[in-house]
Amino acid sequence: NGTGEGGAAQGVTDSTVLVGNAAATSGALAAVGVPFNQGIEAYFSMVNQAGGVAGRTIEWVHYDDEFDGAQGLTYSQRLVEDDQIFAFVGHFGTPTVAATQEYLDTVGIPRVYYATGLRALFDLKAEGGARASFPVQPIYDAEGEVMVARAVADFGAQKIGVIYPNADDGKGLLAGIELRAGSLGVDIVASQVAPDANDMSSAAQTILSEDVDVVLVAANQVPAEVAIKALAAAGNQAPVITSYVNAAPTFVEGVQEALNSFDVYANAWLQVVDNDGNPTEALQEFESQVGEIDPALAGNPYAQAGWIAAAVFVQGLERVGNAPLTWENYIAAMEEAPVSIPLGGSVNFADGRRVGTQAMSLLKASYDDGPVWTVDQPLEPITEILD
Amino acid sequence: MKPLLSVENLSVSYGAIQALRSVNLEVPRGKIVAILGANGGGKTTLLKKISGLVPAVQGTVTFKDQDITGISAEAIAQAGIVQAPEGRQIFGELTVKENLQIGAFTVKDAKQREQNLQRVYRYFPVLEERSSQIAQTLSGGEQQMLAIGRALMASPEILILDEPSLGLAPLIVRDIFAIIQEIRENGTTVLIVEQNAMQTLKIADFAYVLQVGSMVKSGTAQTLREDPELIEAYLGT
Amino acid sequence: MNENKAILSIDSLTMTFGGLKAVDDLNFSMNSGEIVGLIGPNGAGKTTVFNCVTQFYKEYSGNITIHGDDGPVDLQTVPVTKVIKHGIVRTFQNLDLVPDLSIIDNVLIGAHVSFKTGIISHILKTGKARAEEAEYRQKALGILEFLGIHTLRDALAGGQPYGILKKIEIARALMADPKLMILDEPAAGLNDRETDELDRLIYRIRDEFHTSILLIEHDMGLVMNICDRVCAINFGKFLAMGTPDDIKNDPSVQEAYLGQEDQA
Amino acid sequence: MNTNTQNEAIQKSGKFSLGQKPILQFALLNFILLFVAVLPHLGIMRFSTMSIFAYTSIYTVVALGMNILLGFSGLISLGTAGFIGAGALGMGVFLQMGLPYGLAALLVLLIAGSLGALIGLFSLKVESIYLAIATLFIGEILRQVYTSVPIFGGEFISIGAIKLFGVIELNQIFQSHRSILYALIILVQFLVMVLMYNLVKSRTGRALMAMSRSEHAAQAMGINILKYRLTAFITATLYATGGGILYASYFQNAPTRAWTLNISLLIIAMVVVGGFKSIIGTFLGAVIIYGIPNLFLKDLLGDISYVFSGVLIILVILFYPRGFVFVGEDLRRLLRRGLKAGKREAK
Amino acid sequence: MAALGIALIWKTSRTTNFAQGSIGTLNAYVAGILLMSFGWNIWVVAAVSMVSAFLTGVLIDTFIIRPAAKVSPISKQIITLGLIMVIVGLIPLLFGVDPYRLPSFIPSSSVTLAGATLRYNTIFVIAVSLSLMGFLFWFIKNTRWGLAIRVTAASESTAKLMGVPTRTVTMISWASAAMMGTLAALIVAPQSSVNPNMLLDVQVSAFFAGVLGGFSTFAGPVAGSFIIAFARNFTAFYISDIWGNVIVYSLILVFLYFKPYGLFGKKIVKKV
Ligand SMILES: Nc1ncnc2c1ncn2[C@@H]1O[C@H](COP(=O)(O)OP(=O)(O)OP(=O)(O)O)[C@@H](O)[C@H]1O
Ligand SMILES: Nc1ncnc2c1ncn2[C@@H]1O[C@H](COP(=O)(O)OP(=O)(O)OP(=O)(O)O)[C@@H](O)[C@H]1O
Ligand SMILES: CC(C)C[C@H](N)C(=O)O
Ligand SMILES: [Mg+2]
Ligand SMILES: [Mg+2]
Repeated sequence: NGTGEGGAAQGVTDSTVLVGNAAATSGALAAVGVPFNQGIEAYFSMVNQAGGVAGRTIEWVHYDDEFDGAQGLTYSQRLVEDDQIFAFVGHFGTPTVAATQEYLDTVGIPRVYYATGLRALFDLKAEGGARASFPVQPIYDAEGEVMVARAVADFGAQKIGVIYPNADDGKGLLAGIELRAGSLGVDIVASQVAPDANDMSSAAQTILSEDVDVVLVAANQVPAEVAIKALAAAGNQAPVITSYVNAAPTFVEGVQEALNSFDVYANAWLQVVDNDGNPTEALQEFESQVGEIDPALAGNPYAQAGWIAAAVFVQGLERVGNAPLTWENYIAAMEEAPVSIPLGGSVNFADGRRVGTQAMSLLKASYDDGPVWTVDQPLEPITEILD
Repeated sequence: MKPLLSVENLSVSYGAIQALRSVNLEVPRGKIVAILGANGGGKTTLLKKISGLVPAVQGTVTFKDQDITGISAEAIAQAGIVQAPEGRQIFGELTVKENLQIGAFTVKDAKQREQNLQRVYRYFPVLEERSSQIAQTLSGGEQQMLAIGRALMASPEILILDEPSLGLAPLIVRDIFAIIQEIRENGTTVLIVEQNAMQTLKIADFAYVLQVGSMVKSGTAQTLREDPELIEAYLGT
Repeated sequence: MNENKAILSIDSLTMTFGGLKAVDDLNFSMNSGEIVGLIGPNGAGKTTVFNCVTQFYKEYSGNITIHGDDGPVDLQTVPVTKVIKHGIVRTFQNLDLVPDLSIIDNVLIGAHVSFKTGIISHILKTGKARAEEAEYRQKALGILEFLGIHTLRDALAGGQPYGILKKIEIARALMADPKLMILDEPAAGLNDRETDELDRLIYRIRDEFHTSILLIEHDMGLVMNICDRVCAINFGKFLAMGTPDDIKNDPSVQEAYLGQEDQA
Repeated sequence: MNTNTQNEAIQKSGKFSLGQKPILQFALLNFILLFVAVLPHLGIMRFSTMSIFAYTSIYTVVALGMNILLGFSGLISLGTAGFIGAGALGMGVFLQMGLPYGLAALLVLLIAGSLGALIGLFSLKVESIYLAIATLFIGEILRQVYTSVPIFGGEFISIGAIKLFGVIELNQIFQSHRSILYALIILVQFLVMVLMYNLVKSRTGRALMAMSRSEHAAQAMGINILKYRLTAFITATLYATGGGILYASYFQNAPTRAWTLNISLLIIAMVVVGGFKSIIGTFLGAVIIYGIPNLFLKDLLGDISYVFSGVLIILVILFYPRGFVFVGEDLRRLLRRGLKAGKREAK
Repeated sequence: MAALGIALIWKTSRTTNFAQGSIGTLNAYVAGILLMSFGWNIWVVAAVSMVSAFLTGVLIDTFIIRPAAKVSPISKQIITLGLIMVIVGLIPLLFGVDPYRLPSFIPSSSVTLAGATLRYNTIFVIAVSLSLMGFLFWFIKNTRWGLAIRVTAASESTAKLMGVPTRTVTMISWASAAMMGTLAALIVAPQSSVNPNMLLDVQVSAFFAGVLGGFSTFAGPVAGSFIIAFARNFTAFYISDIWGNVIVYSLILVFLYFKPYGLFGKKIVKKV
C-alpha cells in the first residue's frame, strides 16, 4: 500500500494528485455536505486554473455516505484501496470519522481537515499512522474551555448556565466547560436536552431559575437555535455564548427575536472582517471563487470550511514542492511550521500535536438591516484567552 | 322494445381462470330476471362486471342505450344500477342506520332518503329496532337484511341481488320474495342470482342458466320451470 | 355405539349483549351419535349458542357440559383454544379460512393440536418431524378424497367457489377427529342439488368418523331429512324439541319460524 | 365436478412462488454470493463492493424476521432499528467487557429475545395501528437509551477485531479478513433462510398464518394466539438482533445514533418491495432498497440518487404490488413466449 | 395538528401516512421562499402555502395513491416512505441547502396566566388546532360526506357500489392532510427553522398522541398531543430531558397495555 520507496505515493502522477472524501450529500445533512464539498471544489479549481502545485493539478472524487458510518467506512476503503487517493481532504461527519479512524491510522494515509469536532481526534502526541491525521476545526473540548474563559474574563461570570444536547458536541463542550470551570472555581448549572428536541423550554427554565450570569449554549446549529428561542421565551436576560459552528448569518436570522431580550455571542475561529469591519482579502478571494458556482455560497460557513480544508491541504503540497510527493514527506511538511488558515488564524502540527486550531475570536450578533456578526474580541490564541 | 340492460358477448378472466365466456343477457325494463347455475358458474362475476367491479376481456354492457362497459363502479351506481353483493359486505364498524344512510348516497333529495328509510324499516322491522347497533354484531340473517335494505335505499332503477335469501329463515325468505315482487310492481327492474331455483322461477319473468362460465339456457321463467333437463341437471329433485 | 349416552348438555344458558338477551334460559342436550338441528328465526340466538359452547363467549350464565371419555367437564373452565381437546370442533357461518394457503395446508391446521414434535424439531426438520408431517398430510389427503376435492389440494383456498370453501371447513374440522361437530349453516349458498349431496355427506361423516353433529340450518329440507332431533328457539328462548315431524307440526314453531304449512 | 378445467388453472397459477426446490434455490443463491468473496482477490470486483453485498445480506437477515411478522403473522413492528442497534451495541458492550464472542452473541440474543417476548405480550392487547405505534415507542425508547446511557459511549463503541473461538482474529481493516467475514455472513444468511423455510412450512407457519387470517377458526382449532404472537415477535427480534450482531462483526463499530425510525421503515420496505412470505423475495427487496442505490444509483446519478431510491420503491410497489419476486414469473412468461415465437419462426 | 392529519388519512385509507411531515416541510419551504423573495406578509404566505399543500396532496393522490389502489395498506405506507425520500431528496435541489426562517404568526408578546407565561402565538396555535379539530370531528361524524369518508376507509369497492365517488374522497383527504401537515410545519417553523428534518420529532409525537388519545376519534389525538407535551415538559423539568422522554414513553406504553385503544378509542367488537 501507501508510499512507494523514494517514488511518489498512491494517487500521484507527474501531472495530477488525486484526493477525495466521503460526505453526506443527500438527505437531511445535504445542507452541510453539499456546500462543504462545493467549497473544496472551488478552491481546487482555483489552484488548478493557476497551473496546480509543482506541476500537478488536483483531482477530486467524493462519495455520498448518507451520514452513515458503515457506508462511510465502505467508501473510505474504496477511496484508499480502489481509487487510491493520495489523501482525504475534508473527512466528513462524526459517524464516518469515528468509524474510519482505526482503519485510516493503520493505512497511514494523510487526512487534512475533519468536518467534525469529534473528541477522539484530540491528540497531544500523535504517533505512527495517527500522525497523518490533521484536524483543523476546533475540537469541542477545547472550545468548551474557551467558552468558560470568555464568560469569566469578559463578563465576570460567577455562575454559568449550560444547555447542552446529549451528543458528542454537547458532551465535548461540557467536558471542556467543566474542566475550565473547576480550575477557575465558578459554578456550573448544566441542563441536558435531546439533540433533536423542538422544544427546550424546561431546560431554559431550569437554567433561569438558578439565576445565572451567563448562559453557554453548547450546541450546534438547530438545537442551539431552539435553545436560544426557548431562553427568550422563558424571559432570559443574561448574555449567551454559543459555539463557533453557529457563527453564521443565517443563525442570527433564526434568533433575531431573541436579540431584543439579550446579547448573543459566538466563538469564531475565523476572522472574515478586519479590525475596521471590512471584509478581509481572504474573504474576498473566497467569495469571488465560490460565487462562480453559486452566489448564495458566499455567506455559507460550510462552504468556508470546505474552502479552508482544501487550502490547508494545498499548503502542505506547496511545502513538499518538487520533492517526491510521499506520505512521509507530506506529513513532515505539514509539521514543519504552523499552517495558516485562510479566513482564520493558524494551526500548529509540530511534534505530533493534533488539537485543531488554536486561535478564537468572539463575535456578537446583531440584526438591523440584516443579520450581522460583529467582532467583539479579536482572534487570540487559545492559550492567551485562557490566561 | 330495447331491453333496459343488455350484455353482449362478454368474457371475464381472473388471471388464468376464465370465469365468463361470451355471455349474452337481456334485462327488460320492469321485469325480474333470474340467473341460476351451480357453484362457481360465474354468476357473481357477471353481476360484478355489470356493476363495474371487474374489467372485461371482451364484450359490452349496455344500459339505456349507453355503453357502460368501461365506466367506473361509482358512476354505474349513480346511474341507477345498485347491487346487494354476495357476502353482504356491510360496513361492519358502522351502525345499522349509517349503513342504510350510505346506501342513499346517490339520492340527492333528503325527503326521498327519509321515505326510503321508512320503507326499508317497514320491510325489515328488526333493522329499525337495531338502528344504532354496530352492524358487525348483527346475526347472519340480520346482516343479509341490512345488505338488501342498503341497496333499496338508493331508489335504484335496476336492483341487483346476489343470493338474497342466503342465511335467511324460511319465513323471511318468503317475505323477501314478496318484497321483490312489490319492488317490481313499483317499477324497479330486478336482476337476481339465487340458489333457491324453484321459488325464484315462480316470481321471475325471465331466467338464464350459467354453467362453467357459459350461458347454457335461457327463456321465460315459465318454460324453464317446466324444462325436465334443467330440473334434472341443476335444480335437484 | 352407545346411542343414549349424553354427549353435550346445556342447562339454563343465558347470554346478554348490553340489554339484549340473545340466549335466554335455554336447556337441551344431545346424545352421542345423534344429529341434532338447531333452528329458529334470524337473530334467535343460534350462533350465540354455538359461540358459548365453543367458549368464544365466556360471560354466559348457566352450564354447558361435555361428556367425554374422562367424565363430564364444565366447558366454562376450558379456554377457547382447549375446547378442541375435548373433541369439539366447529365450522363458521361466515367462512373463516386462510385464503393464501393451499387447501391441504388449510386442512392441516385442523391437526394443529395433534402434533407431538415441537418447534425446534420442525426448524431442524428432524426425521421425526418429517415423518409426522407426512403422516398428517396423508390423513388430510384422505379426508379431501372423502369429500371429493382432493384434486384441488394444492390450489389456494382464496377464490374458490363457495361450495368448495364449505367443504374445506368441514375437512379442517374432520382433521381433529371430533366427537362433536358443530356446523353453522352448512347448506347456505348451495343449490338444491348440492344440498342433497350434503345430506348424504353428513350421514357419512357421522357413520365413518363416529361423531355427533349439531347443526344450524335454515334449509328445512336438509334439517328434516337428516336430523334425529331438532331444537327450535325464538328470541333466545327454548320453543320446542323433538323429531323433525314433531317440530314441523308444532304450532309455535310454525308461527315463529316456518310459516303456515300450506306455503312451506 | 364441473370445475375441473378451472381447477387445473388454479393449481398452476396459485402455486406458492418459491419454486419447486426452495432449499436448492437458497443454496444456489448463497453459493453465487459466496463467489463475491473471491472476486475482489481476482481483481474483478472492488472490496468495497463486497462490503455493499455484505450489508445487503445483513439487512436480508433482519428483513426475513420482519417477513415472519408482516408476511406470515400479519403483525407489524416499527421498532426493528432498535433491535439491530441492540445487537450491534450489545456486542460492543460485551466484547469491550472482554467476553468471548460466542458468549457475547448469546447474551445479546437472550436479552433481545426477552424484549421481543415483551412486545409479543403487548401485541395481544393492542392491535393494528396501535400495535405499530407501540413498537415505535419501543424503538424510540431504545434509541434514546443508546444515546443517553454512558456505557454506549455517546456516539459509538469501537469494537475492533473480533476473535472467533478465542483464536481466529478477524479485523475488517484487512482485505482478506473482510472476505472471510463476508463469507461468514453469507453462511449465516443461508442457514437463516433454510431454518426460516422449515419454520414457515411447518405447523408453526400454518398456525401463524391462521392466527392472522382467520383468528377465530385458529382458536377453534386450538391455536393459542398468545403463544404464536410471542413466537412471531421473538423470532423477528432474534433475526433483527442477529442482523445487528453481524453488523457489529463486519463493521466492527457500533454507532448509537444510527437506529432511527427510518431504518425500521426501510426494513419493512424490503419485505414489501420483495414480496410478502417470500424468502428469496426478501433478499431481492434488500438488494433493491440497499444494494441498488449503493451499487449503481450513487455512481450513476450522484446526489439525486436518493430521490431515485424513493422513486424506485414507489415504482416497484406500483408494478409489483405483490412483491418484486414475481418478476420471476413475468420473466418466465416472457421467455416462454420468446421460445414459442422462436419455434414458430423455425417452422 | 400533525396528529389530526395522520388520523384523517388513517380514517380514509387505513394507511398511516409517514410522509405527512415531509409534505408539510416541503410546503413550509414554499412559504419560506415566498417570504424571502417577495417579502409577503406571513398571513398571505401561509395562505399561498396552504394552496400549494392542497395541490401537493392532489398530485400525490392522483399519481401515486390512485394507481396503488390495489396495493395493501402496509405497502401504501411504504409508498409514503418512498415519498419521504423523494421529498427530502428534492428539497435541497429545489430550495437549496440553506435553512429558511419563518416568523411567528403573532409577534412575541405574552400573557401571564396562573404563573405560567403563555405567548399569544401559543394561544393562537391552540385555538386554531382546537377549532379545526372540532370542525373535522363534526364533519366526519355528522355529514353525508363524512360518512362517505368512513365508508371509503372500510371498503373502497363496496363504497363504490354505493355510488360514493371514492376518488374524490381520497383525493380530498390527502389534500386536507397535506394542508394540516403544512399548518403544523408553519406552526413549528418559528420555533426552529425550516429544514428537511423539522417535523421528524413532531411527527413521531403525533403518532404517539394518536395512540394515546385513540386514533378512531378526533378528540383523541388532540388530547393526546397536549398530554404528551405537558408530561414531557414536566418530566424534563423535574427529572432530565433525556430520561424524561424515556419515562413518558414507558408510562404511555404501560397505559396502552391497560387501555389498548387509547383514552377515547373504543374497542371494536368482532363477531364470530
Ligand atoms: N377473485 C377471484 N380470483 C380468482 N378466481 C376467482 C375469483 N373470483 C371468482 N373466481 C373464480 O371464477 C369462477 C366463477 O366464480 P363466481 O363467483 O362468479 O361464481 P358463482 O356462480 O357466483 O358461484 P357461487 O354459487 O359459489 O356464488 C369460479 O371458478 C371462481 O373460483
Ligand atoms: N356482540 C353482539 N353485540 C350485540 N348484539 C349481538 C352481538 N352478537 C349477537 N347479537 C345479537 O344477538 C342476537 C342473536 O344473534 P345470533 O347471531 O346468535 O343469531 P342467529 O340465531 O345465529 O341468527 P341467524 O340465523 O340470522 O344467523 C341477534 O339479534 C344479534 O343482533
Ligand atoms: C455535519 C457535520 C459536518 C458536523 C456535525 N456536527 C458532526 O459532528 O458530524
Ligand atoms: Mg356467487
Ligand atoms: Mg347465525
